[in-house]
Amino acid sequence: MSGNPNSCSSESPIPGTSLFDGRAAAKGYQLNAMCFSFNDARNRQAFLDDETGYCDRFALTAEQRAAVESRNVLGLIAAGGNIYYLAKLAGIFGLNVQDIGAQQTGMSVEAFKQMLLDQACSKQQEN
Amino acid sequence: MSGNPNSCSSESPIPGTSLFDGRAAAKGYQLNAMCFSFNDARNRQAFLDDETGYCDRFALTAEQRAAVESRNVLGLIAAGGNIYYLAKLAGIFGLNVQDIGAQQTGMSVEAFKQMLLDQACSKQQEN
Amino acid sequence: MGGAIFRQSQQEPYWKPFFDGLPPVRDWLAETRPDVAVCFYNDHGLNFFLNKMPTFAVGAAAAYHNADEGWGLPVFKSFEGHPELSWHVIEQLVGDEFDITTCQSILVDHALSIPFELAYPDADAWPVKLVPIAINTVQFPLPSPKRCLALGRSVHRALQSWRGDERIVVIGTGGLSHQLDGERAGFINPDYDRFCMDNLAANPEALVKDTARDVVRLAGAQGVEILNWIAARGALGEAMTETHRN
Amino acid sequence: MGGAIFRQSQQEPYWKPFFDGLPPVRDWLAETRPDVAVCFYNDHGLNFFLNKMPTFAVGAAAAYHNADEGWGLPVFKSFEGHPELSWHVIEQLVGDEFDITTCQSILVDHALSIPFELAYPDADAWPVKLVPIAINTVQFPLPSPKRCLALGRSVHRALQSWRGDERIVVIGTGGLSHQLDGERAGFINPDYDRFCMDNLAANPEALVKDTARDVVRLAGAQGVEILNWIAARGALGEAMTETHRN
Ligand SMILES: [Fe+3]
Ligand SMILES: [Fe+3]
Repeated sequence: MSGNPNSCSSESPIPGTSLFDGRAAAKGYQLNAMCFSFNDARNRQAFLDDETGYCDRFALTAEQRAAVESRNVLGLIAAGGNIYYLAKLAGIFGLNVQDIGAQQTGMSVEAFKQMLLDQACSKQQEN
Repeated sequence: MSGNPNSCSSESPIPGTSLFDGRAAAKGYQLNAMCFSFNDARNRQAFLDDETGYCDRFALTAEQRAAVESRNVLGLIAAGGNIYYLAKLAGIFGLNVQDIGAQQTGMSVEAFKQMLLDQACSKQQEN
Repeated sequence: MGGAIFRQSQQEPYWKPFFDGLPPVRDWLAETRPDVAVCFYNDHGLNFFLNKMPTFAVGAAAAYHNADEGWGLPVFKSFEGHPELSWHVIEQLVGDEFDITTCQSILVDHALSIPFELAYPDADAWPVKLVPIAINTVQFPLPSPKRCLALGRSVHRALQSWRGDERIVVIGTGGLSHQLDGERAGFINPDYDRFCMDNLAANPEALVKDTARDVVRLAGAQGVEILNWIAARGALGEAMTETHRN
Repeated sequence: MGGAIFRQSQQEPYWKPFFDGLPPVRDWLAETRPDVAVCFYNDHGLNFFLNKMPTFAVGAAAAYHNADEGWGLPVFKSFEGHPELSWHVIEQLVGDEFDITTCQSILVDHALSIPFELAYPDADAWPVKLVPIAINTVQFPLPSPKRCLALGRSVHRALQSWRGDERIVVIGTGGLSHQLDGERAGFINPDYDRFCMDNLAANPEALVKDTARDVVRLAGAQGVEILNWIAARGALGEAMTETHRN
């Protein structure tokens, strides 16, 4: 992006960001398949009724199981979860966008919300 | 195709051939959906057990129903059927490739087979 | 043919001022009264899964329904389709060597529906028919911004050669810079957003020098939803006037 | 990397002499012992339906299974996949602006399986891993022959840059001229078939001057399966020697 001062066109890692590529997609297939199933309310209920049994059905790996059990979003991503599908699992856990943002950044929810507002305000001022 | 004597690059109709295009795909969607369901043996049995009820389930049009009832392949194609999916319905009716070829061309099965052999032999001779 | 591009990000509290920007969009729609909406969006795990993940998917259905997405949203109103226009667009795209997936049945998600809710807040039924075009923003490799602009331009050619007299509106959906996942969750980049807004109308070429990966770096992991806007911009053709920005 | 292209049409009685042509293919495979097969084919209504019909689909699964296709065929053996190579091919294709659908789960049909049955008649398990690439021959608009050749050439670039030391065979499947449906059912065109066989190896450009519609006219409605061969030819690169024809 030539017009932007932040431009940095390279293949170097992007801090705090893991791209969901083929490697992640292969690793996370079963986890994401389970999350995709949660579009159906009956499946959400089946998961709530018997979390372990439901994970068995989708043959989750040990790493994926541990991340599900601990409700750990970074762990779910490391295990191949994709945020568009994980959002449905987070919904079951009662976690909204701010909650998962706070969890991943290690902030309190209040601090995370304030961080969002600060960025937005700095944007408003500059406009 | 410049190298071929039969070449005729035009948009004119192709004799005895209907392209399965968007118009046909839209028209035939329910019929093809029913045929696609026949990949599952239970659905084939359900159709055999109650043909009318099974057609109801897929909301076939009157034209599609009539073509199914009469086992008429040209009628099924005119009603939007696609041969890759219709093949599964033909299988239920016990019709093989030669049978449906004969039916569509108005030949006896024997005559149709002979026509295929004649074409193949003329090819072998030329080779 | 007119153009309306707007965004959907009301879940983030810092976008509250955004809602004040809607009345001009509504006024513009009330004035131009489009009959059909060609809408570029990305599916959020409702219709497409990783078993069959298209780079570009074009809807060709008679109707489009929303459905339960798993995290408590209401189910939004259905859309009437415009299969003839969809197939006309599909013929152009494949003729122009875009290897699209055609969808005669497709559930459309909140990301497509909410912009219509915002634009037509009092509608009992949507006043426009829909031609939805989905872009993969979920799984790398994503199509490049350049490819998405080209996709949109091919759609523009299709709209230009369409013989119907419907008024057609082109809609882009999705957020600008934002990121939900990873240690960088909460990241936004107002500089990049402004760069996009400054160039999208008059100089979209400036936005397509970046790779999709560059866009993630600059705009956040979900900032790649800008691909929808870029494609929508392409579908508006060369000449375009910005009538409203918020 | 070698190339083997062969056809599957044993349902038609006039193809009996064809089976005599298989031993040289088997000998060639026994000699070159490929580890991976990149196979271009078209799905016959087993895996893809009109709800989501991709122009080009690339498999990226760890395993590929056949299944009941509804008309009495045996269920064929499963294949082991090569996901790393699949994703390498996918990265190249999207980078080269092919808008493929990626499939992490995909049933492969008889049209893909039977050539392997013919090539490896005594195998208890396939001696090759599979990277399947499906081309839409079902629903117009089809990709043009020119686009399919370009697709294959992009796959070739991927195979060239692959760092593994596997021997990779490229396989095209499907019939040459034939037609199952319509009043013209039973149509074949030996002249066109000979034209294809004469040009596929040395001058594939000759085959891609036709539109997909031209191919239907010349080769019959299902003769468009030649698109698989054209793509496979592209995947073999520029230099190629024909070692066997039947
Ligand atoms: Fe989004
Ligand atoms: Fe075939």
